[in-house]
Amino acid sequence: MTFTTTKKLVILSAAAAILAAACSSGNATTAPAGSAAAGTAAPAESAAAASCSGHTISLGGLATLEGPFAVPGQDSFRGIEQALNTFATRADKKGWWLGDCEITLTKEGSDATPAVALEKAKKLIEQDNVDILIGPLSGDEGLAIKDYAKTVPDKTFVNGSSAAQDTTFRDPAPNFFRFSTDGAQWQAGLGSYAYKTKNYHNVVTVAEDYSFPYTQVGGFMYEFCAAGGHVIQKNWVPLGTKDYSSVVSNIPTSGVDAIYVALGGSDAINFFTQYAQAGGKAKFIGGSITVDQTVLGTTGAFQDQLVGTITASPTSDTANEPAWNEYVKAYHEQFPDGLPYPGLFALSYYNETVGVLKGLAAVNGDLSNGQQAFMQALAKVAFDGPTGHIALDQNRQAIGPNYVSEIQKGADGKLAAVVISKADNVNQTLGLPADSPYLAQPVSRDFPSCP
Amino acid sequence: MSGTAAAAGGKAARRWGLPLAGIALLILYPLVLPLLFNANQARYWTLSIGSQSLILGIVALSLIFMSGYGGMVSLAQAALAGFAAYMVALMNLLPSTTATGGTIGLGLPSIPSAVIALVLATLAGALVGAIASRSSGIYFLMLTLAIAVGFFYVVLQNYQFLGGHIGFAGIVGPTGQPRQNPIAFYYLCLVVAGLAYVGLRYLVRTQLGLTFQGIRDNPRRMRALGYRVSLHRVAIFAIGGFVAGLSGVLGVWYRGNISPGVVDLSRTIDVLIIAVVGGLGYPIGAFVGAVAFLILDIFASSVTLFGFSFDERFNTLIGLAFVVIVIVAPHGLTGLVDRGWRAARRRFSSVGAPVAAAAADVPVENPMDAIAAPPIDPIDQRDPDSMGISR
Amino acid sequence: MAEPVLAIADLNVRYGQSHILQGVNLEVGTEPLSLIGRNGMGKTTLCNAITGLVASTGSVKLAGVELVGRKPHEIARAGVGYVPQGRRVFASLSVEEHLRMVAKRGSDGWTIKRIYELFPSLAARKKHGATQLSGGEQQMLAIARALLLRPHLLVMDEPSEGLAPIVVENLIETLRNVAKEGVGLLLVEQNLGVATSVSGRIAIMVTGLIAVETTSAELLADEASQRRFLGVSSARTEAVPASS
Amino acid sequence: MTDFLTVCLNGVTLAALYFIVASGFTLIFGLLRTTNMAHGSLYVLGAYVGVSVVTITGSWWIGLLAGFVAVALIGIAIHLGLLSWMAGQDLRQALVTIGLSIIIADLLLAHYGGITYQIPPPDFVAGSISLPFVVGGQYSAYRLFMIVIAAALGGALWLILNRTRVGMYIRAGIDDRDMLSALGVNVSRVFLFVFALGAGLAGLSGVVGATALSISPGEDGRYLLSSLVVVIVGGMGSLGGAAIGALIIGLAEQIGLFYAPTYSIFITFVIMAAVLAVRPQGIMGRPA
Amino acid sequence: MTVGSASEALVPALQLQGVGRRFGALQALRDVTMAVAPGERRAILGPNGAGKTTLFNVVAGDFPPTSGTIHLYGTEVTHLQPHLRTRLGLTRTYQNSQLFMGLTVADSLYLAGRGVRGGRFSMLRPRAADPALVRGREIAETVHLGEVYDRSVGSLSHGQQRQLEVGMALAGNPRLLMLDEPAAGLSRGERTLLIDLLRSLPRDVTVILVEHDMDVALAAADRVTVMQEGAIVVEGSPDEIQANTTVQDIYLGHHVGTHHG
Repeated sequence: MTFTTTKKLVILSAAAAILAAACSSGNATTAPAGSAAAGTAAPAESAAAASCSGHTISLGGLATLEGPFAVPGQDSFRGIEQALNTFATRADKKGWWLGDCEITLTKEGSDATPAVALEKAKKLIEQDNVDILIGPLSGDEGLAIKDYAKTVPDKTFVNGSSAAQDTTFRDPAPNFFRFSTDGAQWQAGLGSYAYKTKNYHNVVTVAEDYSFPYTQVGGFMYEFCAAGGHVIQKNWVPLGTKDYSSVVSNIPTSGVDAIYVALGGSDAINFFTQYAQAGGKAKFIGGSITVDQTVLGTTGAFQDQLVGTITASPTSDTANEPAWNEYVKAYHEQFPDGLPYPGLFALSYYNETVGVLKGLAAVNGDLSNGQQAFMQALAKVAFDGPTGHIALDQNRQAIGPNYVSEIQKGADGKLAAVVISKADNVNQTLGLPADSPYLAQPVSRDFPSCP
Repeated sequence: MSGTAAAAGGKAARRWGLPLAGIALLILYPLVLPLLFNANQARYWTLSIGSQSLILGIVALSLIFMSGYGGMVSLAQAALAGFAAYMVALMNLLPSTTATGGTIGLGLPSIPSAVIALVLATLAGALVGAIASRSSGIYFLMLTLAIAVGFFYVVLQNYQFLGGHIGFAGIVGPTGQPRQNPIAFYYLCLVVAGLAYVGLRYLVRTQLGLTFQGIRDNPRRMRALGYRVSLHRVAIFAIGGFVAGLSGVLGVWYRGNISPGVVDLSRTIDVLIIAVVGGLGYPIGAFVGAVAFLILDIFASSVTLFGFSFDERFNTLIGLAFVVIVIVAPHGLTGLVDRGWRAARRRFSSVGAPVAAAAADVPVENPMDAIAAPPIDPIDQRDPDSMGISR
Repeated sequence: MAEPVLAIADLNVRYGQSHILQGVNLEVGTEPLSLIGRNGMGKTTLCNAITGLVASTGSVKLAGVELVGRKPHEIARAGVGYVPQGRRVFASLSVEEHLRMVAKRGSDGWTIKRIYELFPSLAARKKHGATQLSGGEQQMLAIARALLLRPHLLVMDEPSEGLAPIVVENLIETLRNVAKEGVGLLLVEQNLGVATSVSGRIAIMVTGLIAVETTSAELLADEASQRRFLGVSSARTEAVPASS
Repeated sequence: MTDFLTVCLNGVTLAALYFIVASGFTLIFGLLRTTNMAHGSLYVLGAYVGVSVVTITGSWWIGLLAGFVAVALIGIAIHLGLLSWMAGQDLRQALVTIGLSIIIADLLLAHYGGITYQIPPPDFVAGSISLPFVVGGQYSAYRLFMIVIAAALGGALWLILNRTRVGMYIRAGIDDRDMLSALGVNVSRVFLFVFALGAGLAGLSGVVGATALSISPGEDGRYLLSSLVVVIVGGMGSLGGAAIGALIIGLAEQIGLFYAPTYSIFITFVIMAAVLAVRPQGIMGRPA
Repeated sequence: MTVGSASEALVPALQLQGVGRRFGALQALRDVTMAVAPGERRAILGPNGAGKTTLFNVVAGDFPPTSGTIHLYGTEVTHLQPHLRTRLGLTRTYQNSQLFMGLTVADSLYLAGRGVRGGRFSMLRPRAADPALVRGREIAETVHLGEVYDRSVGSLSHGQQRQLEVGMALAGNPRLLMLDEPAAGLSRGERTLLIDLLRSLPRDVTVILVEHDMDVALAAADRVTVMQEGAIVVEGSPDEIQANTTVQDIYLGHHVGTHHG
């Protein structure tokens, strides 16, 4: 669409209808990277669903493409495409196929705000008419999409990497599925490890002031508090804060064994830099996106201090398991310009898409009757992903593996996260009984609490 | 609007023909869509394009009203709309306890909620006016921008009463879920937008409206004629707040939820872009700009220009389009059409193509002209006795 | 015969719909010329047109060089010094800075040193901010500033405005001296006394046109013209009965 | 007490950064009456240039210089190509620069991606130095160094404005630009110089800021806003006002972050609204 | 409007007592004391920069005096806001027309009349019988703008704009009308019309007039005040003023020595 067409449309809204056809046909429908890339993956599953009746199955992908999460957002789409390239190709035809049904993917980018995510989701569902929406990326976006999903019962919503607890834990939507674990599950094993092995008894937290960090801090505290630890101070930093110097000043200089930091990307770098510059000496415990490649790869005075930092996450670059290695190899082959390792976001979107393909295969691509059969099949899907076994609970929430890692300096002098332990089949309550006092309220600024 | 059309002579037909055609088009729009699209797409074009343009158009209209008739380019309008949306949520939601212990929600029906929200938005507008109306020009622009951003940070951080980063969900308007009944919601928006437009067009011919224009042109003289200018400026803001509030109420019903993203900096800039692209000098430009903006925003990622795909660089395209419009068409798209229309009319005395309802729109003062305007008294402009003041 | 210092031919200025200057023709030679007229007749606009501060059509030639269409700074560099109405000294600059800012290199013509000799009171207050000066001193500074450009022509807009009589006398003395230096002088005045004291030739402007060119002596003798063109009279006129 | 002193020092060092950013903005506004809404984008641009140059050369100082020069050149292009054609139309200029900022941000995202970059500080201020009165007894040397940079820049700008011929032109141009041109000064060239200087300062501040904090997409809006708030509070077009405004805002942000973190940013805007309600032209501003 | 009552006649329409105004270093007004009787026509003369317009601005309330008091028909208004002075019956014109360039003549005159009549916040369209509208129409005829009643102010000629300037001041039914150089820039014919207009004003309107044009000033004034450098130099009847040599010196600059030529 050129600018002149816009103008015409503005002038005469009757033309809108005609133009609509032009625009809707011009959507960004992405074909796979090509047979060369796809050829390396085994087209294992497509044969199983050979009886699909030849209609088109339309997938919508929603991730963040603006702002600080733009890079993870791009990696998220790689996750979707990798799953399709691996499980939905045919030797005889280009494109993605489930048997005789072609699968198309329409992508939309948000800016990590619920408002825009919702608008883009509406566009995908209503204008682009996708059957299944995969996304979004961040926590509050997910909560908004879950609410929207309730109003569109005949479409299937599959999470992206959004990890707020309440997307599935409280008041779930019947047509919303999450094959990735949530932000609390991502901390499984960390609290016990910090208390029992590292002997951290008094911890201060520093985290951003919104739902995802609440979930992360909560997940850490479920285990840490239960083990007898004390979180003596919580610093909730307003979104958008860049200068952490006064947050640093607020951290007690004695009586603190470690600082739990749940900040992402540039914020983590800013905090670590300023903490180091202020001469701080405490050890760190990291949230799932706190000590990632960006942080470890950034040179700075804080580097030495990061050695010994413990963190937990559903993925580990150095897991060295066969399934993981195969997944990483395929990622590098398909996306030569990708990140050094497929990150948390790529893996989440990958697992979600794999789940969708398994579900579709189970019903032979049948999406009729308001997708009822498909959704029932999808709820029963379980598979072995790159990191381990994934199954859904009664709220359609994943039960899956989780890693605890520690930052160590490698032989080459570079920092890397080394796996300490892996927990399989982590459920959404982290093993706590349903009537546990820690689950009595949604996680928030003040809950849970063990000062 | 007019019964004259029925009894129309040729002249009346010419005067009312275009607006009536435009109105008919707007009314028929959602009814025609199902003939062209499948149900989902028709719904999308009814709601996400149709209703949303009207909703965005109303808030841009409030900005155009304030700049055109009040001489004040206010960037606080998106925030005022958001304020009304939040108020609707607080009135409408069932009482509940937030995680931090605050109690929110009065559980009122949707219409009383909206009425209260509009009253509060009007008051909030007046309050902003009381703060901002002492400054003028570019200072005013920046001050209202800062007020808007300040409001954003309040709602972003307040979990006790305003829902913080997540905001509130589950707000339902009088027509129910827009998705369930898109056409009803579209007409609701159309009626509100029409009333706002006609109301403002009427207002400018009233005593109060004339007063506003007098203040825009020459506040000093208005003071000397016995008007309390500061009070009238507050009144302009109150009306601007009311109109922006209408947009906020419809917006929260449209989305069903409200979150800080609706009042952030980019949304504030969006409203300015809509008003400028549509034409700051034309009330109808608010809606023209909204349609253009939405189309560009939604479809920019599928644009290919000179062989370059804007797939991922759609923001560059939006920025370029905006800069080009500001440079080549300071009166926006409506101004462009208006000028073309007048030129065409001059050339062919008969009525030509049904170019635009815009041509029937009366241009108001465009603040972008103010700069190029000649000094008030062209001859020997300097006032010798007032020299002491400026020195 | 040499080119006149300033030759204006058919000069027009329009602001929107107003036609302010309606074809002005005027010449200034080595003799000073005073331009008088009531408020609102376009005198200041003429000054602005000469100095390039407003757009005009027609011709303004400085010693044969066309000025119309050139930018103000080019016109100033070509040799037009401007002493505007109300002095317009820069509030942020000291006296010394005013002079240093425009002073040219070299010792020919006007230098800061000579200015201080001409206006000793400026020398005494060189560190003062320009707006701390009295009205007369500000006027001197405005003139000094223009002189340092070493202009061929000095355009002065109501220099006597708001000055005490004793200061006005000094001013007149100064202007006569400047004129003797060979600088062309176009003096716009409302004060008939000042105008006639400085220059022998007088042009009268009425609504955007030069209505009359005459000599000082003739104008002083012609009460009717004074009243007609200036709205004032230098002598008692027949009593106009006040309405009652 | 050490808490409070530390927080105040944090505020002052942040103020130093804000002053460096806002000085270019206020300079441009003061003379040209142009509200350069792309100032934040120029900041980010300078930071990225700094990142690239420091990576290649390894020298922070060369990076600083490169940030200044590159962005000053961009500023010249913007002024000659766009803004000088609409001189005096302040609203239109503001709108054009808003459009530019959208484009610049997007192109930078395309080239540098969403990754966070940080510029390592020069060696002599890389660590911390001991200060007895702050929390922990240690304070970041670079943050203190920022105060030195801000003071040096402020001093240099003061000297340019008050001790050079072009400085006299600038001050005179702020007072009465028509009269200045009638004195033979090519005012448009002075304007160009000032715009280039102001843009260059934005670029330079980007390098300084990316060293103290970091640089990533989205920072443009942040620094545009902080510049706006600083100069609105301090008074548009006044260097001293920018210094006072930066101090007030820097202190308010850090004290707020310490004592009332939830509303720290909001407090800044309350201060701004309060100042303007009493003095619409800002603390040091002249009446509009 | 009624003719001033007997008691009102005793009170000056305008009473200035020791009024001074300073702008930084500049003393624009010095100790101005004057009284203008109800119904009087007073002209204020003086060279440029004498403080005439500053005097108007102080009386109208654009800024307060730095010293002294101002009474309007016996009411102290020294620190009263401008719009309240207008509602007390004081209106003025400006040397540089202060008009509403985006409005029509009709709207301008209507607004001018509405300002002192209340209903300023009415959200109704003016009725045809609205007194402010009716009065505006009358005024338009009075100031010879009847033919351009519906034209936009920006399209008027300079002379018409000057007439509108006066018309807008009249529309407020003033008790005290202050005219700042109403004849500036007018052609000869237009000036004659202006003099006629001033003469035709009802005698219960007090008029203060700053004018350079002595014809206009003397034709319209009962008494004349001459100012210089912010102070009153002399006050008297037109005849006295014309005969006064000080005035001639000040006003015409005749004290400056011999003439050329």
